[in-house]
Amino acid sequence: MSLLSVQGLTVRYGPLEAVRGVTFSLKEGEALTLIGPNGAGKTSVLRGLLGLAQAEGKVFLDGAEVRGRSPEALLSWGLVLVPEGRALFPGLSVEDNLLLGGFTRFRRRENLRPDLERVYTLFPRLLERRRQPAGTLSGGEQQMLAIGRALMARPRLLLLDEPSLGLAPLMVQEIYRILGELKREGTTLLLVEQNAKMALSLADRGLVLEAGEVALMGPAEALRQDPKVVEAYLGLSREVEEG
Amino acid sequence: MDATILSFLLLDGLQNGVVYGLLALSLVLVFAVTRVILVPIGELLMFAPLSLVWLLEGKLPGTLWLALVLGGAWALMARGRGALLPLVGGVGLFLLFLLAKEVPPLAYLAAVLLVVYLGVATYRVFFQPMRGATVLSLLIMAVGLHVAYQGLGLVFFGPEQFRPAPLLSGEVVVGLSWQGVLVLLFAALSLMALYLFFRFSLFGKALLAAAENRLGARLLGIRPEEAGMVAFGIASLLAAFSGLLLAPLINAAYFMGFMLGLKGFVAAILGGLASYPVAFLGALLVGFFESFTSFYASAYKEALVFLLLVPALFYQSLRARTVEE
Amino acid sequence: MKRWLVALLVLGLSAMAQEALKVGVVVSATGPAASLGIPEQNTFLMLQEMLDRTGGVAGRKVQFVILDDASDTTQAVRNTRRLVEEGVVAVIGTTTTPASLGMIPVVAEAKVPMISLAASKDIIYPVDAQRHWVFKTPQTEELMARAIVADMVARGVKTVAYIGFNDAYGEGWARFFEAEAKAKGLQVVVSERYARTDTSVTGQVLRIIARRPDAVLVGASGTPAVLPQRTLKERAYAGLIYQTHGVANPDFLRVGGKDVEGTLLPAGPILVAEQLPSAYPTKRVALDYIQRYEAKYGIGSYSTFGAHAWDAWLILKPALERALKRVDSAKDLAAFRATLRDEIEATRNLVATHGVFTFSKEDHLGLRFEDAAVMVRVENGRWKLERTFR
Amino acid sequence: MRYLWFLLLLLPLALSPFPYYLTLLNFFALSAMVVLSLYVLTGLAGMTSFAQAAFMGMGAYATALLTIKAGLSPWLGLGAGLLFALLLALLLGALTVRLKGHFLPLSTIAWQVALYILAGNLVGLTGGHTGLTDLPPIHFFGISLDTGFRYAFLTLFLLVLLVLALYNLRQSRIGRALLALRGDALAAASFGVDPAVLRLKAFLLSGVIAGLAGFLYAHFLRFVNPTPFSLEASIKYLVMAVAGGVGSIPGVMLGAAFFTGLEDWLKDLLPLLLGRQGNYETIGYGLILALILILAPKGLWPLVERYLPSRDLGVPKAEPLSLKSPDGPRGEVVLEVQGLQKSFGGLLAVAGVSFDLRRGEILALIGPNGAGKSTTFNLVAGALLPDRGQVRLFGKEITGLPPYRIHALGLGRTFQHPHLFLELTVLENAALGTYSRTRAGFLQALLGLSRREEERALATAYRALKRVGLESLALEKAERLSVGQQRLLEIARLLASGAEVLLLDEPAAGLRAQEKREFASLLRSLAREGYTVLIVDHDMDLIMGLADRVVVMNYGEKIAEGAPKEVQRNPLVRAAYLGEEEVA
Repeated sequence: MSLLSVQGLTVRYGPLEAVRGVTFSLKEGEALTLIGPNGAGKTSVLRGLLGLAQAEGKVFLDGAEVRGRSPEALLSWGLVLVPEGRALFPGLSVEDNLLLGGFTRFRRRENLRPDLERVYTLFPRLLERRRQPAGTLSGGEQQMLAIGRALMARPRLLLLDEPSLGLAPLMVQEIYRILGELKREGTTLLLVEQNAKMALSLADRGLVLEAGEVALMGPAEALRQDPKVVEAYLGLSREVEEG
Repeated sequence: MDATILSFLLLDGLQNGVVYGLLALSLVLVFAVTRVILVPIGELLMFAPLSLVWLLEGKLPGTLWLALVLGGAWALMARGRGALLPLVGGVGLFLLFLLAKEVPPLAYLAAVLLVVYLGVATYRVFFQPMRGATVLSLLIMAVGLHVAYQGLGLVFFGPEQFRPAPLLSGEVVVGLSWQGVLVLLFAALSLMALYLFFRFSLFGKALLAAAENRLGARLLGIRPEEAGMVAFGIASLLAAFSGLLLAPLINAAYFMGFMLGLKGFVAAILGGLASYPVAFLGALLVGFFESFTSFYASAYKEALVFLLLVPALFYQSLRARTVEE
Repeated sequence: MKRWLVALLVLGLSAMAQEALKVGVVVSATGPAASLGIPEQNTFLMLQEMLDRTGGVAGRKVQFVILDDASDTTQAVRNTRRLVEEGVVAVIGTTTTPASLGMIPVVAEAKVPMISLAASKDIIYPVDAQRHWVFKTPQTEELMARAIVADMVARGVKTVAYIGFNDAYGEGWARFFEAEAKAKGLQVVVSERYARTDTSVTGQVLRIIARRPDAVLVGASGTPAVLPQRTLKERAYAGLIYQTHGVANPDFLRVGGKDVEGTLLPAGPILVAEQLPSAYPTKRVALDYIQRYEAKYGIGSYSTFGAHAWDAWLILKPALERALKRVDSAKDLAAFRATLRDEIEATRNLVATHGVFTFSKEDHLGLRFEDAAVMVRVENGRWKLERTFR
Repeated sequence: MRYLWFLLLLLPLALSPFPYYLTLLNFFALSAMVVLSLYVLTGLAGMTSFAQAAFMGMGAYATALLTIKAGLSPWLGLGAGLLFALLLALLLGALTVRLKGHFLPLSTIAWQVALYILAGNLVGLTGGHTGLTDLPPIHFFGISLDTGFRYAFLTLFLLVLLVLALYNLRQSRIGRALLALRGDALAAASFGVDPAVLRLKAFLLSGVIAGLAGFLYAHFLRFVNPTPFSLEASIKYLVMAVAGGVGSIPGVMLGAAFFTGLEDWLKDLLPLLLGRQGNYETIGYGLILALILILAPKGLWPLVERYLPSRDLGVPKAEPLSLKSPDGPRGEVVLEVQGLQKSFGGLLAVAGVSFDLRRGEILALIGPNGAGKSTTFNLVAGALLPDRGQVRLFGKEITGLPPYRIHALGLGRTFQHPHLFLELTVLENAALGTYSRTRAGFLQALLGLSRREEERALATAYRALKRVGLESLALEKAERLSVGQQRLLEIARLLASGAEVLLLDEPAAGLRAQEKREFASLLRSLAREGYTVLIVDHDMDLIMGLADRVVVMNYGEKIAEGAPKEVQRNPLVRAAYLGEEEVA
């Protein structure tokens, strides 16, 4: 049984359809990546999934249909999003940001210390800066913090929206190294990326989105070799017709 | 002016300033979390001592019925398990009021809880359904509530002032009563409590987080409506205590709240509606400024106090970064 | 559409109550002047009950149409026009000076007599084409200031400070008191303002104390008048403290407590009706009012403001009776209103709670200083008659 | 249609048996004028003021002083009143319209309170809190307007004129520019609107309208004192406007009518319901306001409007404005960018980028996310100030000029996310482009003198819509367009503006394959006509088939420049895009 199954997801902004009838599913421990150029509707898929945008279609978690989607409700199931732009709390310290990641668990009186230590082991840089306000971190560190914060909620399924956006190449590699580590530890990942090569190197399967629709879906390795993917990004072969 | 007058004016400014400060902190907190400029905070502040006076005279104040009606509306809107809090709270409040007639310690407690319950119910009934509205609409709503609550205040408590007995009577030195000391102490204590709450409690941090980045907070399971309720709760709690402590010094009446709230608001704006320490310092500044202008030009005092805003607004507007695409 | 319906409703109601004489009342039952307006409103409610019981005036029912102006000029004007349209024979009100001033052009235009319940002399002076229609019952600030200054002079006061509301009330008192004081050789050393909603007047009081005046006059009404006085006490001010008749209600004593002991104030004689010498002309009428008011609203509940309203009715009632004999109000309302005005102006030696009213073409206040003002002192939490001016 | 407002003038006749309702009618008209001033300020210009009553006060006191103290005619008082309100607005506006966000409304609170206290305390001048009595009635051709009946004709007549003038304003270039400014100052500025100046003018107009209401108020009551000009009064007008629907003229009028009637209605009703007299109006008033805000957050009017037939404006038929079509030798350098540099905080977003743009070419600026393309773009368009470097347009230095100045020189831009005004029609959106090619000012717009020019502007916009193939949607609201159509509309707006150099920021994002092809062919044909295009995009598919030359950026630097084919083979470019191992 798949952990997450999305059927016919359509996302609207007013009269605009940003996503049309997207269907996919995700097994436990698997990593799936959603790739595609800007404006293809990748982020909208996540927003629709979490109930942050007006959406139609069915979403199943552990085989049970989710009704009344809201980020808060999905969070308690273990669906955690690292949003584009990271949505950190810039005025709060790094450690406070992390602790707030475990806010719902804290309310259930769970101890957050072990998780905090785990995040610090994964991201030693955050440990160095734990007293600093999050707003003073560099882009890469902020991305680490955003991922670390999400981990504090003990996600069963971690959604990441463009984790490499605006980062230096070394930092991107570092982030992906850590995502790889999480994957090995068994976290299920749904990764939205523009950086196709990078994303496909990590994911088991990939899904190419074009203008709000699924253009291609398949194992990551196959997509990596697929000339169409390269083409979608670099336009190497196709010529635009004169008209 | 000689040193004695100077010291009296400073003391006076301090005492007024800390109260504006507490209101300013409440306003900043509520604004940061919910984008509501809580105009009726002055009415909440006045409801506490007036309800107390009624209780001490063995009467049930009209504010109780107001709170219960709003609580009922809240329960209806929340439905399901969410209705438990307003229902249990309402019943508890009612029982407490029955017990607290002419029993001073209970009456103080009842007055505080009443105002807190009323504050939270106000948020749930009036502001929460408007989430997503513009700041202007929320402000107009707050103004409407101020008008309605002030009208209700007149119906419940009549047009005159009331002066509950001070908790501590007498003067420490000339110019400073023990009750005034109590106000200062309470202000210091609440500042400390707020500091500790925001510095060390994860709930406090969650509130700050909700104010800094709503989306980020939602994604972590910090519900905006809960954050709003807590913010309103804290604001009403501060208002209730300030009202109870202040009433023996200033004489409470239904019409007294608006100006207090407005001055707190001036202070909150001096702090850019964002910074707690600056807002509090701004409040002290307003207090001192008011004290000195009432000495030098009492007729133009309010005008001068409000014009204090203009340079502050300019400074903040210049500092605010141009909004990019 | 709705307006039409309301209008029709109003017309319908007035048709049904064809018999009743309508008297319009505007009071400030809410807003800053509510502490004055509410006893006035209570008085009219009480009067309505009495009239319903006794059958009205000269066999005609009387209906008071009471509207609240929230102490706001615009609202007062709207109310007045509304009352005029509802066919009232006269308008009584309103509580505050600016709102009363605003009502004058309206009643003059509609040619309806009006009896104001507000303080200022401007309302009835000079009696020009518009004020032709306007009378008032409360003592003017000028009259009361005369009482205060006379008392001050008698007590050997040389220098005096003033602190009053930053509104029409405080302003009117500043104007007339300062003029009267100067005329009688007193020196007004400082004149301060504060707001009803102020929580502290320390700055103003420090400034007053620094000038060491022999006496301080607080130009404020209701319980907010307590604050300056208490602050003066706290700062150990030893001179005399005067208040105005605006504080003459029980709440002032309740909130003021010990702090207002020894306060001197001018007031209508009704405030100390029981203590008046039995020869005092208004004593009986005043006691009658107090007894009725307390019977309805509780012992100790009466204030002098409600008595202004009562006086207005005392003036209006005989005028109505006389006018009814001359003109049929149902046939010609305009003529009746004009006649009623003439009859009000014809009032002579009418003993009321605050004094004896004698109107004339030039005088629409009609009070004589000697009857209308007494000096009162607060003693043991009660009003104590200090002196009369007879 | 709009002349139906003159029917309001029948109301005094209908209500003449009920003087009280004439009074209400007068008060309605006065309130309506003040809320119309808020319509200009809030509804059109997007500013909020808590000081409208203070402007009223200016009008009222000016005429009171002139007529009482100097014995002059009320008509001189009117002039003085408007002048004083204008001066006050000029002073406050100059000091405050540049304030951002909620700072502006907050500062108006300060002014309002201060002016109220001033009016109350300058006893010698204003009569203090007691006020000034005995204002003379207004005379009109020998008729004394001293009754509510006669006065209602004056107030309603002026009100209707005002309504018509404001309709004119709304339908003019100024109205469009104001709405654009409210929604998106940057987009407005990129079409030649100077935000600060236009806002100030709106502030002045709003102040004068409120001043007029104040003048009428004073001569209606024939008495002035500070209370009607207090903060509470200002708030009341704002409440009326917001509850009625501040975004439209009928909305604010409805608000004024509703709340003028409501209070009186509550006065009748509540005592009946509660069996007690008095005191309850304010409570009911507050609660009803709360209810409106919860149930109809945009005000009452949008609820009503749904049931009204919408009117069809028709397609403009006038002669379009004569725009000079792009000419000049092809290949001539039109835009020169040299050594542009910009950093945000510590981050160097653009590190010394230079390139030329030649007439008639399509130059693409590409690079991965975060490469600094958009920043470069905004530096060129004037939306950002460069730290270093120069930009020259047609040989003229434009570095650091504000967007509205740059636009006037012939450069137009689109936005990454289309900056359209969704509540306006497609045609109006396109017509916004003509702003800097048209001249009518506030006064002409109000008086309806700019109709001819306006028709030509609309015709120009329509022609531009035709050019991009959107003419069939011209009268639809822009919110109904798909992303692709929105992009086309932005192009149409550019064409209507007469710009020759078109800067397009990710114009293909969100388009479907077919739409992209059509879009590309449109751009190519524009280039053939002599337009010059700089395009920033991610979509290599589009760019490679479209651009004549490509400039590739990464990490704020230009890493390659040349024909598409060359660039595609560049290893640096491949590395940057596909994350292939970097070739050092």
